[in-house]
Amino acid sequence: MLELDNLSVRFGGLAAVDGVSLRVDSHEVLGLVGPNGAGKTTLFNAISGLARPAGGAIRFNGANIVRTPLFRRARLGIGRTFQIPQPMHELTVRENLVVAQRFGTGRVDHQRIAEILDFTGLAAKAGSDAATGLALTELKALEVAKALATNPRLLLLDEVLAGLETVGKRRFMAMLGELHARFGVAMVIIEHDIETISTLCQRVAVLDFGRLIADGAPDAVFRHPDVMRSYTGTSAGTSTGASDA
Amino acid sequence: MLELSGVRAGYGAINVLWDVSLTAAAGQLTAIIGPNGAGKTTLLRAIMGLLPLGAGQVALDGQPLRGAPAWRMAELGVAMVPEGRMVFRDMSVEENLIMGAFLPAHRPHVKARLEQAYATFTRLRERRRQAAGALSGGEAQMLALARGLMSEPRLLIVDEPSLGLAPLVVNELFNILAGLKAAGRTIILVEQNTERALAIADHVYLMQSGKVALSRPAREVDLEQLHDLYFGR
Amino acid sequence: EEFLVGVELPLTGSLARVGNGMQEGVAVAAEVFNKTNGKHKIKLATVDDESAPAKAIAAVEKLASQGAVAITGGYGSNNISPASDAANKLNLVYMTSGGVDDSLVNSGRKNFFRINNTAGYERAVLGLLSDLGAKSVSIIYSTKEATSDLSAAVTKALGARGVKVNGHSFDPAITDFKPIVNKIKLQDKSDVILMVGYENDYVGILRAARVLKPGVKAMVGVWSLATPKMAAEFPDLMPNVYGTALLPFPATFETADGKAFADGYRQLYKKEPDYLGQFGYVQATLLFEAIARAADKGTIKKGGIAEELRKTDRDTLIGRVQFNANGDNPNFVHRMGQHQDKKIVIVWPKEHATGKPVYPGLPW
Amino acid sequence: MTELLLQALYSGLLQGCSYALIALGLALVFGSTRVINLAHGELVLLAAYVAYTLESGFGLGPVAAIPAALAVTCVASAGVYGVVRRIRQDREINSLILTFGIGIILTNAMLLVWKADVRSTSSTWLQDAVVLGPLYSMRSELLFAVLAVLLLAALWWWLARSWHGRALRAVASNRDAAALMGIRPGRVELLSFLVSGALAAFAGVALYCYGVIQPAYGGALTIKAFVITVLAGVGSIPGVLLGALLLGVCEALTVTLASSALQELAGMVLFLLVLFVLPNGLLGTARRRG
Amino acid sequence: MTGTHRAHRAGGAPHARARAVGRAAPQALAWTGGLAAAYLAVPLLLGANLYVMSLVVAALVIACVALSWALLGNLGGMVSFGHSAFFGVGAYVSALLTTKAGLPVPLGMALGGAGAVLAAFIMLPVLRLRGPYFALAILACAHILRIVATEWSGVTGGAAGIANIPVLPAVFGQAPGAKAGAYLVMLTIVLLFAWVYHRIRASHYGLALRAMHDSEDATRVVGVNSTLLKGAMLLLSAFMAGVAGAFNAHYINFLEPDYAFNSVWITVPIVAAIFGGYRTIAGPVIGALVVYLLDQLVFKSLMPTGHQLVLGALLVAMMVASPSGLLPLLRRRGERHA
Ligand SMILES: Nc1ncnc2c1ncn2[C@@H]1O[C@H](COP(=O)(O)OP(=O)(O)OP(=O)(O)O)[C@@H](O)[C@H]1O
Ligand SMILES: Nc1ncnc2c1ncn2[C@@H]1O[C@H](COP(=O)(O)OP(=O)(O)OP(=O)(O)O)[C@@H](O)[C@H]1O
Ligand SMILES: [Mg+2]
Ligand SMILES: [Mg+2]
Repeated sequence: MLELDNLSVRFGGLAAVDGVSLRVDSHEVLGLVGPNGAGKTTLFNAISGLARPAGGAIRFNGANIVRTPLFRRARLGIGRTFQIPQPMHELTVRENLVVAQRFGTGRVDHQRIAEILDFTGLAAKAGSDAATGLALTELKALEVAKALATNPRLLLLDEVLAGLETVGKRRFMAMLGELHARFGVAMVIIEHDIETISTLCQRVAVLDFGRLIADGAPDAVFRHPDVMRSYTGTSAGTSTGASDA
Repeated sequence: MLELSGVRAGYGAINVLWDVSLTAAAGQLTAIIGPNGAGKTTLLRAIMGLLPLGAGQVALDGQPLRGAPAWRMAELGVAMVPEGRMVFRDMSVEENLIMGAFLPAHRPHVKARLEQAYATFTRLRERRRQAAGALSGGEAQMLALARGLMSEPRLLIVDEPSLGLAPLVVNELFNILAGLKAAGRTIILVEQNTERALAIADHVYLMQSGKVALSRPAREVDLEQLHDLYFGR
Repeated sequence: EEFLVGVELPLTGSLARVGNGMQEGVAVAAEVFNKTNGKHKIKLATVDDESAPAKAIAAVEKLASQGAVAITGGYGSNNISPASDAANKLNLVYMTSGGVDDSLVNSGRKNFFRINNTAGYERAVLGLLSDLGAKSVSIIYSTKEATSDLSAAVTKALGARGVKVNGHSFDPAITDFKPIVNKIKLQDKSDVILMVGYENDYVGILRAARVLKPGVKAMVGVWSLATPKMAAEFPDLMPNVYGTALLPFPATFETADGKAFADGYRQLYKKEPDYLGQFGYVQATLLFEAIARAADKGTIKKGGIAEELRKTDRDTLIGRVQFNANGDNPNFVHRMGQHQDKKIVIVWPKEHATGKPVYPGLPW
Repeated sequence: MTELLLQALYSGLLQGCSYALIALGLALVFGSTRVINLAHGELVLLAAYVAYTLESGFGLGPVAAIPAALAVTCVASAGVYGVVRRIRQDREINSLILTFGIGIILTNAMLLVWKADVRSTSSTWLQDAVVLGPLYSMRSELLFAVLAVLLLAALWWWLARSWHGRALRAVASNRDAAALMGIRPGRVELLSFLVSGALAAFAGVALYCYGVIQPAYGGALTIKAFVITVLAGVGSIPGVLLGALLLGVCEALTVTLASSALQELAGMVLFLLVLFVLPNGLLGTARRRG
Repeated sequence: MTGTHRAHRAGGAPHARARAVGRAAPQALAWTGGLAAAYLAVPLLLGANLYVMSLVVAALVIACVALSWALLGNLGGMVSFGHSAFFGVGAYVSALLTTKAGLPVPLGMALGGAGAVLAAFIMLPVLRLRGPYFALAILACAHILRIVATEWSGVTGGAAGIANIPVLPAVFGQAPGAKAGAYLVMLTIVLLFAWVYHRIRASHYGLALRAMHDSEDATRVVGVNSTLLKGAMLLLSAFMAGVAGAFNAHYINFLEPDYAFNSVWITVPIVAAIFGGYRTIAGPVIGALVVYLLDQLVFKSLMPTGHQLVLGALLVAMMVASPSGLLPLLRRRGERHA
């Protein structure tokens, strides 16, 4: 479904994403991890069209979308959330979803919006101002809700679970799992919590200094010496001893 | 050291905190935990004078603060690492750090503390000339933390510091907090990572729906039981 | 019998200065008229048009609603044109000296009268330049309407006489004239610099010239330049500068009319009269007299004022005034004065001259 | 031709310095509070009229009038802040009309007090020519150009290096976070208005020394200052000098090589060109997205 | 339920809409009454008083530009300092087409609007700019156009301008060019534009436009073509200002570059719009009428030459008392009493 081919993004002299090649199949949930500043968010920005790649290709369902304007990428089915939540400030929560749905799918379906609100736990806040009435975690839920409203085929989730309490997090993870199971939405999830990633994802890719340093099953990847050194630290690593790939 | 009694606060017409009373003893690490939306951030903002108090009293070292504005709190040696980072986006990383030592008393130590910050967060040294607004999420979080430490505050208030940090850095973070505590500083920590928070806390408050649901020394807290309370809302 | 005359003038906004100057003249005219004409009295109602066309229309209409029998005033063609249209629709005479644009008199407004025009300025400037024998002239003129019109007319006439002309138009917003003057100094090398602008422009140009010292023989300007005020305010910039002037300074008012004006003016405003006051005085006096005559005949309501104005033929402070079918004053010829020793000497035309031109003569 | 161009360049640079002086105060307040002070031109003019009053009434030279002008404009500028600070929501746009209103008040007050006449200094010393080889200028222009550059350098240093300057930028960037550092946002903003008022005083006296003043000029001054501020890149002090010089030189060259009627046109075209190539101004920084 | 804490924010539309539903009946009544008063009572009562009528017409012209400015500011999120560009182009196009090509005045006015749209179309690259950069870039365009109108004298008549521009046609039995007729024409234009504005704002496009404020990236990643929408708003806004300019040219019957592109065509409408409440539709119109008429009828008679001083003081007081404008202020008062 999504194919990155030798993709690079630069800021001045800094190669924030450096020759990354990566595939995401439809129905797949891919975890994307890496130290802070590794280039994960920048990679999302490139895929969704907010950052202009310095080189390489982004293929979505076979077509190179590097030159496709970002609003059209949304209509193609790429939905994303922002790590630092960016609600549409002047609107209420519900209106945020109406805009996302109307322009992401071309239609407005109030039933579906109500569903999404329920799903993300925002029903009680539907009438609140997005800019001033929400706590940080609610803003993150809104990020997901907006992305869902566009009926994405591929969902790019940037640390949406960070800061959630244990229970809330479980609920949210269940929600993502259901989304994946029911609608077959492919996902790329950025998250720093190894447990979460291991639970949600069949596959994990690791970025460091903009480069892909590992890609594979969670267990294997989190035991990779490079990953342990730069990311998890020696004490980390999760569960049972599946051997290296 | 810090004492709250009957504090109410909120946003405009919406009240969030309902008669919150708590104490943070000097030299101790007081952890405040609780579900999302419980009002932890609101509480910290109210303490720091970023939100007006609707009722109640905040006292520092026994002196009532009477709604002292944030800058006054800084003068009293209280620093906060706010949720949502709040870095100075248009200023460079280094300038952000320098601002952490804005008050005249700290200025002579800027150089030394900068070195210290860079030593702890090497990533920041690499990005020192970059505008803070262009940092990655985790880098910005590190910056907010390091900036808060620049004034070597008597009382450090930290709101979800581990948010967005890579595991390696989270380890480092808790080491730093433990170190600060060992050095005799007073800390109020709001953290979603209960397990790790409890490990270094002296006293724990659990907040729920704007109220204090539980107050207990950390060693008496049973994590399982605590989670039951979470469910119980 | 008392008649209300409406005065519509810019007292604020960009034209505030000239508007106030003209208003003083009109006020003096009413004073003098009421003192000398036993039978009729004139009462003035003034409305500020704020230098804006829409407000000029409203001002005329307001004055009409208050019962004004005629309107006088107006400054700038963009304000006068719509204001006089409004007056025309209301069948009110509109009398002005604030707009020299030819389109004002060529648009078939039957109640429009004015005592001055571009042609009169043009003749004065041309007369002086040919008296001085200038072989080449550099004209610095503002792109505003009246200034570019006058400069175009002068350019054409000078060209016809074989005088070399270099035109330099400038945007009214500019304040630094050194680049223009420098061009004249190094490229044009003309005999005379002719400035067609307003007070602030003159000051800017003269200052630039004083610094750069181009090799010209005379600095000539038009309105608002050869005035006692400029002499007093800018003593170092004015010596030997030419400009249009109705009267020498100190003024010697020979006619009874002139004396009455000067005395009235000094009494009311405690200062020396200037040219704006003189124009205002003349336009208002002619209008008041026409009103008085029409009142005597009982034709005020029946277009009598315009009729009487058309019959005007009178010597005034600005020379003989008559009105042609368009309401223009074909006799209008301005005079040229020169700043000499803090005085203003009329140097053209010969018959009104009070002194000889100093040529070559420069402020520096 | 070279002589012509040299002089044009020289005049343009001097004119640019005077633009910079006028723009500096506006740029400072804009950069540090995001308030576009549409009354800035009037403040400059007010200083000029103070100089005029002292010269015509008490025979004091314009340069000697600087302290009085400073006092008046600083108080006026602080007054502007006193009103602006009462606006809490949508400050960027609401302060527009607020300061516009203050501008109207000042313009009309000046009209009532000083009348609509054109005023300028009568000091010949200030207006005399200073000749440097083939280059001619007015003495006052040269003096104030030097002053402008000095003030600019001082301001730049102050903003970049001093604690006050840093506090100013911190408040502009995030008020709450600045307060957490111990900065008093209200005080810091007042300070930037005061400094802006002081800069207006110098600009006004300078204007009075080499130009002419009229109560209606304030608006045009504000626009010029604003254009340069934006050309510079919001918040950039060196940008102000660069932008002002560029504008001054571009205008002077247009007059020399084409026509003075096109001077304003050239300035505006330059402005647009720069913005199209550098959407954040000459020395402005882009913000991160995403 | 959230009404109370939302009330302090500048008139959010959803809020207003929620209220509108609750008060549909009285509001329809108010609308009918207002329209009847505007179309019948005003010309009948004031028609004879040319002075007041010409003030009202002038205020309506400002109202039209204010509306156009507010549309761009509120929906497009773009503050412009250069609407005089569109006003002037509209005026010139219509004046030239009617005087030189002899087109009828209504057609000329429509084409004047179209001319302004064309000018805006050429300016579209300014959409790349934000905030003050955009505001001043448009102003620069206005300056450039003024100078072009001055220098391109072969077509525009140069600084001398165009005189004897044809008057407005007869409407509703009024003589051609009569004041009451002009009033009715301008009133209709303003109401029409307000209606269009309202329709857009109430549509999903309006929602998307509002969403773009401060959150353009967030809006684009959900599929909104923000450039297209903003561009459309710029063109529409230009059209409205252009028609206002064209109307004014036929009303004043005279045009010159300084006047057509004068900065008052932007400063006064901005003042009016913000004063009335630029986030609302009625705000700019009411603001224009209130500010202009108060200034001319009341302040001017109190203080013939310095009355603008009072106006300035009023603006300052207004901003301190209710930064979001007059209408939100009145609404809040109303709510408190209700
Ligand atoms: N600016 C605001 N305006 C209105 N309500 C707010 C605002 N910020 C937060 N709230 C509300 O106040 C309540 C408490 O929020 P707060 O941010 O204090 O929670 P928290 O305990 O810090 O949660 P979290 O774990 O998500 O950070 C929430 O219901 C939230 O919706
Ligand atoms: N606009 C920009 N200008 C300069 N550098 C930038 C810009 N945007 C990002 N960077 C840098 O690029 C690097 C990658 O940033 P990115 O946000 O992709 O990191 P990340 O992997 O998402 O990190 P985190 O886990 O902390 O969110 C960082 O070092 C950041 O400082
Ligand atoms: Mg990131
Ligand atoms: Mg919180």
